[in-house]
Amino acid sequence: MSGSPYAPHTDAETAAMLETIGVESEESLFDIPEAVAFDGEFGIDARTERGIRDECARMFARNDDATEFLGRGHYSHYVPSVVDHLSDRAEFLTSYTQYQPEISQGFLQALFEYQSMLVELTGLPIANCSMYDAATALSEAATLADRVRSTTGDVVLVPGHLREGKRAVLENYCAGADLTVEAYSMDDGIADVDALADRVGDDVVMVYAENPTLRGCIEENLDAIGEVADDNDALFTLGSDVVALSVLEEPASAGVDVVVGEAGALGLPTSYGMGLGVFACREEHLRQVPGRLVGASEDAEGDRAFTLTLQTREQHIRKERATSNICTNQAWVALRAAIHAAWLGPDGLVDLANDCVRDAAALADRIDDLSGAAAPVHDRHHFREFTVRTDQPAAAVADDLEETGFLVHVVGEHLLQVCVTDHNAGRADDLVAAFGEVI
Amino acid sequence: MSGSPYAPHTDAETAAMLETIGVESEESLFDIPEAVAFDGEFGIDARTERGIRDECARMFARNDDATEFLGRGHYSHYVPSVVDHLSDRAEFLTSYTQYQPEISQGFLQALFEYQSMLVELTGLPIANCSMYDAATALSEAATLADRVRSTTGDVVLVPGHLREGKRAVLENYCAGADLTVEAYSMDDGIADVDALADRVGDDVVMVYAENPTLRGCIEENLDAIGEVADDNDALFTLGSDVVALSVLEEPASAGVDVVVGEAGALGLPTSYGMGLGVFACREEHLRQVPGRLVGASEDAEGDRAFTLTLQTREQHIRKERATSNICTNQAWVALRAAIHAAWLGPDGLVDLANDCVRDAAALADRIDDLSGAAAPVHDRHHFREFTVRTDQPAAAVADDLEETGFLVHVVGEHLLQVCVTDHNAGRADDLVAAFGEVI
Amino acid sequence: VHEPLLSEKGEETVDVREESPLPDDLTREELTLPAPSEPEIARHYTRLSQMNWAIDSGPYPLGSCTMKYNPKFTEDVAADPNAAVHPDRPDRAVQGNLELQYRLQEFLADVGGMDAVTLQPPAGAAGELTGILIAKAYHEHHGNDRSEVVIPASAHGTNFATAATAGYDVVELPSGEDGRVDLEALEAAVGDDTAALMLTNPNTVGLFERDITEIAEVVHDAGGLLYYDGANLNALLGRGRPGDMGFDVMHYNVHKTFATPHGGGGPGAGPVGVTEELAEFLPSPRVRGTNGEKGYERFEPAESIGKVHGFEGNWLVLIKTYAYIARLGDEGLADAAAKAVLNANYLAERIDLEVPYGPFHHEFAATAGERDAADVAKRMLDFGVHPPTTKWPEMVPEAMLTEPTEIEGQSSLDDLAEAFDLAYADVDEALETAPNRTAAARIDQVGAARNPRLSWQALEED
Amino acid sequence: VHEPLLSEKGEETVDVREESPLPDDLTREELTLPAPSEPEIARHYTRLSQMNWAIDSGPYPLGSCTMKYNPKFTEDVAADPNAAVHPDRPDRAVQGNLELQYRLQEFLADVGGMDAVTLQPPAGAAGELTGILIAKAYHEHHGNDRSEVVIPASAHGTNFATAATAGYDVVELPSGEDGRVDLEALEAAVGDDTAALMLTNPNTVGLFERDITEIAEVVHDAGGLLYYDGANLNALLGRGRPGDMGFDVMHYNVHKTFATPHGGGGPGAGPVGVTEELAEFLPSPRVRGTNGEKGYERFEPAESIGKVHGFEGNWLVLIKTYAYIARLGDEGLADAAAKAVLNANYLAERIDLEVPYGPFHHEFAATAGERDAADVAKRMLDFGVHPPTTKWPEMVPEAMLTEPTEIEGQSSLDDLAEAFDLAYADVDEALETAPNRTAAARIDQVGAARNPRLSWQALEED
Repeated sequence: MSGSPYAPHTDAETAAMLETIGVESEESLFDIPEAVAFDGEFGIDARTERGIRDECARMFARNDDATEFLGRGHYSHYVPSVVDHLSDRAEFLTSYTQYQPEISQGFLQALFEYQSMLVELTGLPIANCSMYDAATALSEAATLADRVRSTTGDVVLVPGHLREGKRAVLENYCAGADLTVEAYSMDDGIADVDALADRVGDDVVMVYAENPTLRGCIEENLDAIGEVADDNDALFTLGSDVVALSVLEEPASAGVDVVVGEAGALGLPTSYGMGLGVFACREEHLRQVPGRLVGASEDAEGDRAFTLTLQTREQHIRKERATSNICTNQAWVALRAAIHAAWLGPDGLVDLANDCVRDAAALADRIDDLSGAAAPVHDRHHFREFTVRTDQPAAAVADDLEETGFLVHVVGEHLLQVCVTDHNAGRADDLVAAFGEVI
Repeated sequence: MSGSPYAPHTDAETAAMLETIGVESEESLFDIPEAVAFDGEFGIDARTERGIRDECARMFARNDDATEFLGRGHYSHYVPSVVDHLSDRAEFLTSYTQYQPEISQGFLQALFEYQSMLVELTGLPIANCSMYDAATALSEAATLADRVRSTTGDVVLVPGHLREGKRAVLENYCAGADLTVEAYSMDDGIADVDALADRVGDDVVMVYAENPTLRGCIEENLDAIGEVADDNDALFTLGSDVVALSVLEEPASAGVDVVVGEAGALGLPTSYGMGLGVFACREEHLRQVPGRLVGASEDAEGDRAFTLTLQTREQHIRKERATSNICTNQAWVALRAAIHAAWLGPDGLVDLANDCVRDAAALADRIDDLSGAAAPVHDRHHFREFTVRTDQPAAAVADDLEETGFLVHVVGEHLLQVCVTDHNAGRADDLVAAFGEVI
Repeated sequence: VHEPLLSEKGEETVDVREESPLPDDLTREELTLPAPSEPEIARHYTRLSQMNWAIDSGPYPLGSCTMKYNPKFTEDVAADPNAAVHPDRPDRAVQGNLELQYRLQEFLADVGGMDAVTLQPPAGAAGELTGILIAKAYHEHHGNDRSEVVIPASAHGTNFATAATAGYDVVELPSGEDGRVDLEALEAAVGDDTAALMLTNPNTVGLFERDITEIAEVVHDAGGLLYYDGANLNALLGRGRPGDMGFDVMHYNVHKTFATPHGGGGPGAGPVGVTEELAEFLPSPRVRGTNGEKGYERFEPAESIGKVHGFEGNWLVLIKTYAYIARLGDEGLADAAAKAVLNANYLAERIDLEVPYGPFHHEFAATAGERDAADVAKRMLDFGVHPPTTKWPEMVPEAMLTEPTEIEGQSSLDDLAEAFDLAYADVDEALETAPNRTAAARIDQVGAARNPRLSWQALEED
Repeated sequence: VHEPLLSEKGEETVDVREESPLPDDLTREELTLPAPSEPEIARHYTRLSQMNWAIDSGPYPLGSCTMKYNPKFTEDVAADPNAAVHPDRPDRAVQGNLELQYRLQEFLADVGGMDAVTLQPPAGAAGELTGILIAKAYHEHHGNDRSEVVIPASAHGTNFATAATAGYDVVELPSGEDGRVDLEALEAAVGDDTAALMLTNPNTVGLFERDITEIAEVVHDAGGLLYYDGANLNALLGRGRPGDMGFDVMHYNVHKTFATPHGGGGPGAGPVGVTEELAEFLPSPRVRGTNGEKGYERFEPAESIGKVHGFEGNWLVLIKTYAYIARLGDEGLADAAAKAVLNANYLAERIDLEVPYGPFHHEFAATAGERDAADVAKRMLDFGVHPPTTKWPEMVPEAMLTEPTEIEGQSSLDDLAEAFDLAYADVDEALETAPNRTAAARIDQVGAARNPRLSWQALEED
């Protein structure tokens, strides 16, 4: 096996093709000056298919076999088999962007349906068909704010509890737009609205809030935050996720202008942080939306048909004046999320979300019963996760828990964070027991 | 969730449907007398999809994590991913028998191609599109012999080395046809042709041989066996498998009338004995073939099209005069074998088969070098497997090997059998080392 | 829509002897087969698949075939590499598989009202043969030499073929006027030579044999055994159990009742259940709990008929069976039967075709009357559904045996009814030239049988 | 062929507050969404899939998109449950993932001739942004305030948008007469304000920038950095490395060059490689071997630009990338490039359309001349292939940018050529009304944009 296993050419075929072209060899087709030609080897040994499967299986087996009670922005729930089986169909998986809609109706309709689900979940009339993840979606909201807000301001206000990595991404996008990121303070796990109101002024182009917050608290002041933003002509952007949106206050009714966040909590297994960025907004910002949009139209026979639309916003047409540089996105993940949502149905989604509230409360209660730990630290309603105050140093407690096979976040000197979902709820008893042992 | 998760009926829909029918309840549609109605419970608790996946994963994890050097009729080789991905396409997997060929051209063509591959491998012009496994295929060959041979005989001659389970199946089918099964003796792992010639007479309807034999020996006397059978008007049936057939003497040229055996060595992983029975034969027996046949024809537009054919042989038309009672078969496994064979191509198939010869010889040599063991026991060429004579009791040696994580067959008081394929060849060194330790 | 044969995309010939480590007289000279690249393989089979109807395409109401949705998760369960082991492992090294086998035996015994179960038969017909061989062994064990098996005329062809394979003479029992077994005819048919009566219940037009208690009495009084053909068990789940009705032995079609995929014709599995009295005749090995320790072991029943499959049957199918039953549980199984019966009755009510017998359960045989049922079926293809089984059973003239199963909803059944009615009402010419909207037009099946070309080699010779 | 929307198959409304453990003011009132059964879901998406072209359907020669076959086994490798872990695991609990990340960084560095690699960018455009942010950080670190990025007119739209996103002014460089960079124009364009030149090589019509050494000199002399857009790297594998040509920073499109599936538009991944000099600016974290012990650890580069993705990027895609590169190895990678170039040249030779520039490598821009390239493309759909990219780049009038990749064989290329020629030679009317043989006829894209209806809710309001 000396060539690519996926190039079908026999030697005879190659020779015939070279003859047709009128050259002697494949080499002579390359127009690369000697000085910069590469004639070395990478040193990469070809493996067999089986060899790679074994090799990677051995590698991944080196990850500890631990039960994760981890969240803080990367969440997943049980993904039904039907999601894999349908999204893995080659017509979906091995297709590309729908530049020729006449032979791409299947994926276009699936993305149109995904957009529609997001419209229902957010209450906003426009949803695109994906961003990379929550962090980049938030960043694109900031640049949108910069484009659409008449205010002279350049400040993006974010919650004091904001995942560091998300802020780092936001800052990278903001720098290019000459925006600066500033945090507002929190009040026991949720936004301190008074402090926020004091801070917001002409210099603020966007107010960002999260629901639930990074600490797992359900935000109680959405409407108030919306009013503060609106009063100051700042864009109000909310970060959430598709499961939380199934039961929490509808963003549109709280005055939210843009919803960003994660839809990868549906359709994706835990995947080392890989995500599916949500981007939904009000009608008035339609022509400023980043990313792809699928619209309904008609074909020449008068039948309903779908197509990518408003492409003049995009980089391949508008170049440096595009609403974003995004091209390749997370379309296939959106397909998976849509299948998962369809499988759950509204009943299943609401049940799943209610469990996120109940299981977190129950687990916090039980940890609270242990001496040496208090939970939840914040006197709020929680979604999936909550913080725990430990008498002992949190890092030491986490290390000890890891020894017994459980992983939790360390978020302060005496502060842990615990996330419970359908993946690990069955091990909650064992976690409590382990906590009892180590604190 | 009180009903079937796969029945879509809402309560309102059920009510509307009952009204259309004009009955009050689902119960009233059942016409089962009280006396035999079941109103109890099975006691089976419904699980969630996830619950069953976890439960079964836990169950299967109870199988020892051992390296198998096992063969003796159930063989497998590395199955490339493309086999799973293509055969799992719902249009294949969730379809049924091609009673309506106009909307079943895909599977029909795939089976036609499978038949064609078997024709090439056996050299015989007719191959059906599957039997259950090698044992039932052999049994069907015996009943075919009974139907087509004018001899008054009722004896089916089989090799002295024949897997017990295969013989047990054969005897069950033979009993119904008033045939009796009798073994001929072996000569150092292959057929004793002289003894066979002495035995064959008017009373024999079929002579069965295997290549390779149960002991893994390559049969050296195929032509001679064929002559003996032919001289006595007995059907000559050969058992083999698709990988062996890629390099071993072509059955048709050795005078074989029927080839049976396993095609599951391609396309199927090791699967606890699940198989794919081969059935190929001469043109003259076409109308006596058991099972399904796909033929080429034309549609009304004059285009080539495929269809099930010669169905008058089958049970749904011919009833008790059918050539077999088989209905549901192994069609999907045949599809998998065909994909696997296409992926290997003739080069890959021959390479794989040559490895089966070389690896067995090499491993036997190395075991032979150990004191306390002799291999191969038979002075023959081997395919995949061979026997080992141990000074110590074989069962004790096998037990000790099992302790170290290796499984081999015990086939005699001081006799082990070892099968080496691409699955375990990488562990051959370790097996030899373990052998060295325990003998 | 036409996809070339793999052979037409290019074959390669390998000189086998050049590289072979074997002497020439033990090897073939050469091997000629297609040698497509992996991308070509992917495209070939992807295109072929798109030319094939399946349950995931739409309604597939083949009467007697029980084409249900095959839950995807069962595929994932069966793909567990830990379950992919060799059948010759010693018991202690294969406790996981034995446990699943044991549990599935128990599930099936519960569902059928039977005492003992074997999982070995690899298909329904193999299950039938197993059951009849058990009956035969039972009679022989008790010194009875019985030569006949009685089978209703409306039974599946496999019943007849199975009895013949087992060496029995078949006594065909004509249907009674109501479409069921006629007790008087039965009494006339059974006697000292009767080894067994094979019965499908509900029968092949969906009618429950109301006189089942009397039928059992007649057969048992004559010293015969009562065999239950499990093809229609989906209608009875949670409502009736063969064991409670007097059946002595039965098979289960797991690819029908328990939704394992039909795979274009197989593999399925045909486990067999028997009463305590017959348990000692079951195939070998069976699986039981070990005494004392927590574990499982194989054992050979005392008077075992031996084997009906080289190893343990269609293992991958059995895993899916277990997963399906565990998913549904008591209530799900009972609801599947209820909805299957509801759907059949609703659909029959909605179509213009007459349905001569009733009350039927999970399936019904409509009659195409003056029409040719096969033509009506071909025309139905043009309306985007798979037609029912045609021209069988013969007790209904121009029968269209229809089994929608529980997985169709009301609107899907309405679509199906519309296809029935449109095709049935169409003009003769349209029927005779149908289908017209499918990838292939009507295929010449007579010509295929007259001039059999069963391989690409045969096509090349043409 | 028409499949109803999920919403048209029946929606359900749930009263959220009824069951919620939360106070009413924190919850929404109700949620209305489709509630299909699993069989309905399976059919819906199976049918939708059948209405969609893919690489497994046939040729997909979209220029600049590198639509190769996606090896199936890479999916299985990525599906390993042991790899499905949370990104916040401490290093010691996630050694397997770190090892793969480390090895893939090394593979990519080798292939690109770069010294250090980050895997974090989740797409090609994200890789561009990462690279330009690194350039920016580099200049800032050295106290230089540079405001411009120079980009050839023929470059991908993402280059322009990326530069703007990073806050740079774009200086567009017109193409030279030979379709390549004009050195004089370049010299005129670069200067003290030049942060970087972004270059695609071979460029977007497949031409290698022969003067690359001089180009690098001009840019470096001006104090700028040279950025390599990896979209066309497939043409160079084993023949040339950006690092050897003077590029300072580059991104890799793994879904192009390394055959991870395009997934209907994504996810892809856009790792970035840099020279030693720029390594300290790479995003955080990177992965390295631990000192002493055999293991791996994450670390933050000294002057890191921070992050460009919330976590570790598109992990599942990165696994497939590793598997693909390991499968091909040195010789396979070099052969992929050779066959990709062979195929493009063969196809160009076979078609009737003129190809204005050359010698091209893995792709070429034919011109439809007097024809409308988009119409010719629509007509090609009728001949069963996917057409090339149309009307871009603008340097070729009515361009049809064609990239067959290495996976097509001669007969497949011949089919493609025939489709080109038939469409190109067709009458105007046929072109304007094409396609006619596809599931949907030509779709009104202008109307879609004029009256945007982007959800089923919008359709219902209509």
